[in-house]
Amino acid sequence: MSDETGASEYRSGREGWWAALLPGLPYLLRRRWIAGFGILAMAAFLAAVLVLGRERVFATLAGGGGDIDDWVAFATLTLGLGSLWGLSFAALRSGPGGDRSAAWSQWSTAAREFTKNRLAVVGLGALVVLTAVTLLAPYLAPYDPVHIGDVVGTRNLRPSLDHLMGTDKLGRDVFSRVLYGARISLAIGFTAIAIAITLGTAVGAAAGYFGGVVDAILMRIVDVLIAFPRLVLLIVVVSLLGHSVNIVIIVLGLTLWPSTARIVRGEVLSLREREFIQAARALGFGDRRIIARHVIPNVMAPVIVGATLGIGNVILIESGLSFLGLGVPIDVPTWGRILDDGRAALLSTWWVTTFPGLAIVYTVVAINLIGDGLRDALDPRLRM
Amino acid sequence: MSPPILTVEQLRTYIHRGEQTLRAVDGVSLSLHAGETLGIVGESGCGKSLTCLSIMGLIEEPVRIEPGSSIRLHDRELSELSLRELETIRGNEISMIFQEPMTSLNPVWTVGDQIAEPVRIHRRADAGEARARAIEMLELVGFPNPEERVDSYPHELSGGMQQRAMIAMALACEPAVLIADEPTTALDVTIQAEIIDLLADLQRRLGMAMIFVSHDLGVVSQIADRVAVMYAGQVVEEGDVGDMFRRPRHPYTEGLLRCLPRLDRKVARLPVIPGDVPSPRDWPGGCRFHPRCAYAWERCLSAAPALTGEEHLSRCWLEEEPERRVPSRAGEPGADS
Amino acid sequence: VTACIDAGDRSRENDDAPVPEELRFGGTAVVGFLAEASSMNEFASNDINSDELQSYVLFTTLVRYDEDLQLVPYLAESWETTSDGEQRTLTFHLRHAVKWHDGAPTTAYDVAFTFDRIKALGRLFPRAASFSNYDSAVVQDSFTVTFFLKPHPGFLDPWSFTSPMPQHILGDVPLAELQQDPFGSVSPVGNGPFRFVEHRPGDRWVFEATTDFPEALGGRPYVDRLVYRIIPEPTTMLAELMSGELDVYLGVAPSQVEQVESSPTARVLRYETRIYAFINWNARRPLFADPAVRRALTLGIDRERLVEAVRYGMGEVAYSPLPPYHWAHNSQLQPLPYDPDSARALLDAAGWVDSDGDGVRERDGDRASFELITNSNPVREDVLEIVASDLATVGVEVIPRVLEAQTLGATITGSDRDFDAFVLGWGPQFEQNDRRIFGCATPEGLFHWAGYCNPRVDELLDRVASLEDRAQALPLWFEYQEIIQRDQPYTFLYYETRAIGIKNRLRAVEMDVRGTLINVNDWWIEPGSRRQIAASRSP
Amino acid sequence: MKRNAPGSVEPLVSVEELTRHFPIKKGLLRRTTGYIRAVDGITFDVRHGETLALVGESGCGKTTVARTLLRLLEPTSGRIVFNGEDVAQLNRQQLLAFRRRAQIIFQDPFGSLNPRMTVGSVLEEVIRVHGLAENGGLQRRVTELLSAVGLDPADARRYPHQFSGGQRQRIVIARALAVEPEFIVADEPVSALDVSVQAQVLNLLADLQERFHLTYLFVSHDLSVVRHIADRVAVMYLGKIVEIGDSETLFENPQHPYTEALLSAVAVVGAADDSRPIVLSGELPSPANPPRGCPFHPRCPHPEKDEVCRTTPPPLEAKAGGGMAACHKVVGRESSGPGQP
Amino acid sequence: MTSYLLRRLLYAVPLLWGILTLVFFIMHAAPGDPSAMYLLNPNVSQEVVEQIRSNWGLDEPLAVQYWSWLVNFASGDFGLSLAQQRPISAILADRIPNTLLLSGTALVLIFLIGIALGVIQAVRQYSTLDNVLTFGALLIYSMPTFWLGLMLILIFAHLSYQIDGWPELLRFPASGTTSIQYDMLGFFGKLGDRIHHLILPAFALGVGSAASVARYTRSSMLEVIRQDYIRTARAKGVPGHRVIMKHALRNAMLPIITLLGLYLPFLLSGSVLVEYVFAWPGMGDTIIKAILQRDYPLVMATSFVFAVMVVIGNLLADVLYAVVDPRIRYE
Ligand SMILES: Nc1ncnc2c1ncn2[C@@H]1O[C@H](COP(=O)(O)OP(=O)(O)OP(=O)(O)O)[C@@H](O)[C@H]1O
Ligand SMILES: Nc1ncnc2c1ncn2[C@@H]1O[C@H](COP(=O)(O)OP(=O)(O)OP(=O)(O)O)[C@@H](O)[C@H]1O
Ligand SMILES: [Mg+2]
Ligand SMILES: [Mg+2]
Repeated sequence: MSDETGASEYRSGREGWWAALLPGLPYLLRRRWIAGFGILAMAAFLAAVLVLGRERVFATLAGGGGDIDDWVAFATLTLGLGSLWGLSFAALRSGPGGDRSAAWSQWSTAAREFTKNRLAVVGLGALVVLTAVTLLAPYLAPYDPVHIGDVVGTRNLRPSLDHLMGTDKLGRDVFSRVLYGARISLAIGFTAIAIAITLGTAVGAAAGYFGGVVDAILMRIVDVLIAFPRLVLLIVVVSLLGHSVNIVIIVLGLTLWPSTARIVRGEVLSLREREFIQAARALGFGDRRIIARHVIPNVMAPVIVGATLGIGNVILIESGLSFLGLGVPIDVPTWGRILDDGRAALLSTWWVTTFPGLAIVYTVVAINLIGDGLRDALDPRLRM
Repeated sequence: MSPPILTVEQLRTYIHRGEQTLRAVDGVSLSLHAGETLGIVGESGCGKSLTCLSIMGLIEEPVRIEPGSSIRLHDRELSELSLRELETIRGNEISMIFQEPMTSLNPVWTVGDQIAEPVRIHRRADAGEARARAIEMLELVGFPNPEERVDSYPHELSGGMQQRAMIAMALACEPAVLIADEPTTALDVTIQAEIIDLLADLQRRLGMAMIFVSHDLGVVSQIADRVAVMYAGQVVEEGDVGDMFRRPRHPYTEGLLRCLPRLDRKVARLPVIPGDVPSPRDWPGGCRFHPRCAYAWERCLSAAPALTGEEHLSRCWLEEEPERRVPSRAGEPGADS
Repeated sequence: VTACIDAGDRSRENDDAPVPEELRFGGTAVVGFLAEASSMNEFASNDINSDELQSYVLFTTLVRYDEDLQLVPYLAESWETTSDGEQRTLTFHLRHAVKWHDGAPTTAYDVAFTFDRIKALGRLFPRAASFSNYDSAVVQDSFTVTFFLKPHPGFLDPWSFTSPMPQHILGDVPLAELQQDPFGSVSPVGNGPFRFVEHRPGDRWVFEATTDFPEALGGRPYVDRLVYRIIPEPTTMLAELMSGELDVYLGVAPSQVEQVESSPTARVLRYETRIYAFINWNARRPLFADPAVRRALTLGIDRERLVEAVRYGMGEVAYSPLPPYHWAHNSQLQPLPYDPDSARALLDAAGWVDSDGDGVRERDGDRASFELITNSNPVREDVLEIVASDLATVGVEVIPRVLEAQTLGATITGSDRDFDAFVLGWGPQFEQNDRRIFGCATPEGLFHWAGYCNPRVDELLDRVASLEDRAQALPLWFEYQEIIQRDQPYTFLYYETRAIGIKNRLRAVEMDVRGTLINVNDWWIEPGSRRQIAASRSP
Repeated sequence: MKRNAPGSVEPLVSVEELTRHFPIKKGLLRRTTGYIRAVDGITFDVRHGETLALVGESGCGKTTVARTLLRLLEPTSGRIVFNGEDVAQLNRQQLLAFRRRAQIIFQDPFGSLNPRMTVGSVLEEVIRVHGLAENGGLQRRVTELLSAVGLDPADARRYPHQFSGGQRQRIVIARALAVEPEFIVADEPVSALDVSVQAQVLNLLADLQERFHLTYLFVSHDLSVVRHIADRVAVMYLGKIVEIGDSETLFENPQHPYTEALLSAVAVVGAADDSRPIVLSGELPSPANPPRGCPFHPRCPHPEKDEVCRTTPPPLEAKAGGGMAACHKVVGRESSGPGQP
Repeated sequence: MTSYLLRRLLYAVPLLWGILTLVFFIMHAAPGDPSAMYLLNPNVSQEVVEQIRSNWGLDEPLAVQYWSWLVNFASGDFGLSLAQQRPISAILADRIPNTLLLSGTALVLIFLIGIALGVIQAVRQYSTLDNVLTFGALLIYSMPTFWLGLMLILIFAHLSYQIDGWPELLRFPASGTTSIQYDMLGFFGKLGDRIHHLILPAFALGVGSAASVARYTRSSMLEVIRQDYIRTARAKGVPGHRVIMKHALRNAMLPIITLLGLYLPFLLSGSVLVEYVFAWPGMGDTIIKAILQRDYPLVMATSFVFAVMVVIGNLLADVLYAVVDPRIRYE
């Protein structure tokens, strides 16, 4: 299982420590082009943010902002640059693809498989960029995303250099809003899916493993929930509990788990007959141990793939909810919200609706590319 | 002896996976004469199936037949034919049956349709003729009431019957060569006996040549006229069946024969071939069998022997230095690990 | 496939050369609205769209308001009243020539039938309150009907929106099934300028001109067909207007107005409505109990800018519960100005000070922070955001929250009144009854959201409720408005002006505070640009 | 290393009239309309220290017997007595103790190991769950086990997919040994292995038996393997035992026509050319619908097959040739005479 | 098979009951009740609201309301829409055909286009065409349906009329099922008119799913191509295209058919937004309005229709499965 053989010529650290000063250079010297250029580009991007946004960075340091958002951004910036350099130094020290411990081999095989899929790597890159941009929003956003100024003079401006994506009907900069919106939209996507897969995996594993009555009851619940009009639930819960990001997350999480449960159950059913599970039972292991240690780790691959694809789905659903007026609070700029703001005037101020829509498409595409890549990388049939 | 129908020379079929090249079949030469059955034996992963598939031209990226290989059917060089031309030969002049009858039959078509298909393609028969031929073939392979069974789906048949249907399909166009890749491995012993019986019988009646692949030396010894033993992508020994099993020349064949538990006598402890079957990822250097060979000496580590001999060939330095046929390791044969 | 011809449509300069009357007949006018008109059954419908179609298209009302908001005869040729102090009679003389569309004449029996059913339905009739002072009806002859009622101001008003229903069709329907009769949606028969052709629920109502509609009531409409289409999405609606599928787009969103105006083939018509938008402060809450604080909040909101921002100027800053069209509207009052400094001063004086420097005032441990709610409606959502941003500058924190309409309704009318403040629009009837909102007699009343109570206001409102003489009532109304101005139970935001988009080929469209279809009889389409197929049907 | 099974001693496992049916559900209400009689009333003993082999064709119920013995499947009826205890009656605690004494090895060395756990952690987990070693002793025990099955202790850090089939089967054996059992059910442990490796594993099993005084129930369909390893052999057909006896006797002198056919069908290298296998006609009947009478009668090549075979199921009884068989046509031990078919 | 179908239908009864019961209680847990639609109407007085409440039985204990609903529902009486004052059966009769027309068209498009593209991609795996199609499908799949709908309107129903040289064929109406002059058209005119109105919404509704069907088909096809029986077919000398069309496609269809069952209800709910955007008078609009107006009986009925669609969808998938796969024979 040697690593890319082409790199082995550079095995010993021929180049000096200085090579790591330029982040990514050690990788480039080892002909690991994607990693090298990726790191280089990220570093360049962060450096540019540092230089262009220096005033706000100083403000953060001076404690003027004091906002947690600012600190998150600052941490992202420093940790980001730090880790990129760290990676480069590490690469320098270890030589190319230094032998990883055996415990890693599972994941590194998957990782290698994943990096072979170019589109998936592009998707991952796109998501990394998006995440970085999201976290750095306070330094990148040229305007305050929620502040309403002198509306009349500043509203509905076409995209221009001042306002890359124009302004909306209340004169807010769409670009800044889209940047900040990414945070909420992504947070909703990730958290809702986290809830859904936790619940879905637990239920699916229990149903599949225990079978019989447990299975029958749990699966009937799943059937009901899948055939249940989600809209009814959303409207009722949002009305009962009010619009808030947390509510939307919880409701989405709670409505999305049944499909995960079904997938997991199916996997567990076939897993249950696998001989290592039988062996675990013969060895007297308790059910909880078998489920936790032997069943669930082995169904994670499809769950992870499903979860990845699900994140995109959640982002889409959230935007649909906002469209129906059931989304997050109005003062929270999510993509769905921003998009909805421009809806009535779509034919004239097309930019307000179009750009957040494109942001959604960008993100969902990236996530799906990753999901497809993961599917291939984690599929044991494709591995020897 | 008349010229062989099928000649394989220096067949090398490699698998290109990223930067790796797996030399799964690495210089196999075989020849098959009319009416003859050539047995190929070898353990899992030694390249038996790939050899067969290469002959059929059924390999696909990332598996490739390397230049310099030659597969000749009568006088035609198969490895140079276009896909279109190959298609007219497959199932027509040369047919193949596979190990798993269950997965090798298309589950959504009736066996009749599947048997009739090569007839329709190669003989341009109409539906009625093809069906009649299918029934005829089913009868030939020993189906009870073939008129009815022609309309069954594969899952409605037992494993033995499925394999019979596969055979019927392969023989529908009366090919000159039949390649049977472990046709009985997935079957029970009693059924296996039936199928072998059937194949031997059909071969006699139809006069075709057959390559019979198996990892079971017993089975091969029953049906084959000549046997080629494969190890690590190469033929290591080839010869007449009786001769080979009575007097194996290659240490691998010898080891194989000795380590089989026997029905007719009981030994306290089985002699073993130490170590594991190597993987094509990294064949051992020198003689590929040397790490497991009881006789191996320096020469075996450094240089690869060639397949030598007249009627009975062997790929071993012992052919040149027969005096070394003395176990070199203490306690051999019989050591465990 | 598109049948409309926009080519010859050369906007308004043609107005100088009027098209001769006889050429105005023909064509199909398509009106688009965002919501469905639920029913043509007077007894069942309660939405404004159904009302308008009933009053101006399919049926005829006894009386109508004219441009000056004076009641004028319509189906009733004339009326007279008598009064003996306790009891009043009202006698209508109906026109003779008005026929139901199935040929039967419209008679006094129909009027009495309608009235009887309304009374019989009692509280099941959505507008039961309008007839609460009416006692009974007696048919004098086929075309004369007399009502007995208690004297009250605006006693004729109910007849301006209640159209008689055909007795010969609905007479046999049991009361319990009256509201669900297929008449409402499937087979209405009217007596108005248009007859019913088709209803595809959720999609369209189709009417065609009544050719023998009496001249006295306006005569045959110019257009042959009137189609009322339902298109819930504003963008879709606008696209349909621009492409010519629609002739009228009712309820153009403020942000769309400019685009319609800039179109060479369409124009915008703005008209005043009865609706005002306001913020209701829940005076039961400590923050809003003090009128000075409410005043400060009003002063802290830049309502001029608000109107400009959310309504693109379509509206006027409001200050009184009686909109400007109302005869008793007190135009001597001035809206409170935008004056954040005074607002801050008032808040300071009321004890609300920002002592911990977080930008939000507090008093006795309460923060000057509240939830401002509204229903999901793009314009009102904007209002929330602007109010929040304005009040932030005077040290009051506003948490905007949007509820779905029914939830909002349930929240603000619920007995525990669990809310801080909300933004809503309210469209009072011509006969205004503000006791429901500001009177303290019924604090648990449905509309008594504000929790406002002022004995003087009660007194004033009670008096005007029984005074028939406007001259006597006027000073009382004025005083009422002054008190409201001072106490600010609501912060009035604006009187709403609405816009409709009209294709230039459709002429003579008028709308005002009375509604959108008031002169639908007179609409006509330029002869050259009618939808082709319909054109062949002109007389 | 042939030991004569001490017949007098109390058997380690004794199985009485064991039956396991799988319901077939059909119809509108998913009523159970029939049963697959996977195991249909079988009785046998496994004696201390012996290897009893269970042979038979695919689907005859071997695996079901194996799993039921270890209570991985509940028996439909019948009794399994292990060391005097009824296995079906064990409570949780006793079951855990039972599992320390009886273990199972499966056929597929790929499927028997959790692909996500290193070999070391597989073994550690077993030892920990059963509290068989303290923290310090844990590593030592793992090393011991690995060397016992002929693996390098350094392999503990590797994952199953990094091993060959034979090595994996060794790991599986080590895992079973970890609880120090006295009884091991081996369900076709070598069927998936290459012949050259099969011999290694068979030798290993034999060595371990000697070293740890193990008792084996060895399931296989390969008669040569069975011949090599078993002290006694039970032949199953359609959920029933049709013949059971000492390995030697059974192979030299099979009593039941099915055993005979089975033996003749084995392809042996260098067998005489005239030793044609007895080709059975007809197909293996389904265990859902076994034939009436003798389950083997539709395929039976016995020349004297008659009405009795078709109607009356033959009992498993001692036969003159030694061992016990279920056949009407083979003469029983009491009625003397050679009685060879 | 019949018995199987019957059993499935029997099984559906408790499922539907479960769903509806859940809907019932969840709906009643929501703030407001049907009378709430009068709460913000200045024309309506308090007394009216109270009267209506008692008239509609809303002041009774929940259990009583539930029981009476259940009894009526079980006897096939959907009741009356409170908001529209019309029999619910009539409302459904108006709306369901429109929705079925839209969803059905979308479904057909989804499967025709999706499968065709998927097969092409699988056959040309890793070619430029495959990559372009894969990426394009992903792009479309990643668009929010309603956003796509709005964009389609912006381009094909708005800009198309503003731009002079735009081909007439690519101008579409933005809303509705038929034109104003529909009644006056001849048969083909009517047909054309309907198709013309159907194109944009069906496209908006279906194209995303078509993209995902294409993805599934592609991977299913690639999986099937690896199977032994495909090798068998090629060993018989079956030409390449015939291997794909005859041997691979039908097997590859099996997982796709399960999607069919999943898409039916999905389309139904997906159509909520699309119907709204394109003013398509179908179930979607009715469901939303009913929920928003707390029109309990109508919510129950629409949920019922929805759940029945799920059941039918699954059943349809199972039946088709059996049709395509002879191994599956339901008892
Ligand atoms: N399509 C393929 N892609 C990658 N590797 C392959 C492919 N086909 C065969 N191999 C590898 O090539 C080697 C030889 O395979 P082959 O199938 O010829 O072995 P075999 O002798 O037939 O073994 P068996 O007895 O298991 O059938 C094996 O290691 C196998 O894993
Ligand atoms: N869980 C189950 N449900 C239903 N039927 C089963 C189940 N397990 C086994 N069977 C059936 O019981 C019969 C006996 O199966 P078993 O696995 O015991 O056979 P076997 O002798 O081990 O076969 P093999 O040699 O193929 O492993 C078979 O017909 C099988 O189909
Ligand atoms: Mg093979
Ligand atoms: Mg088994």
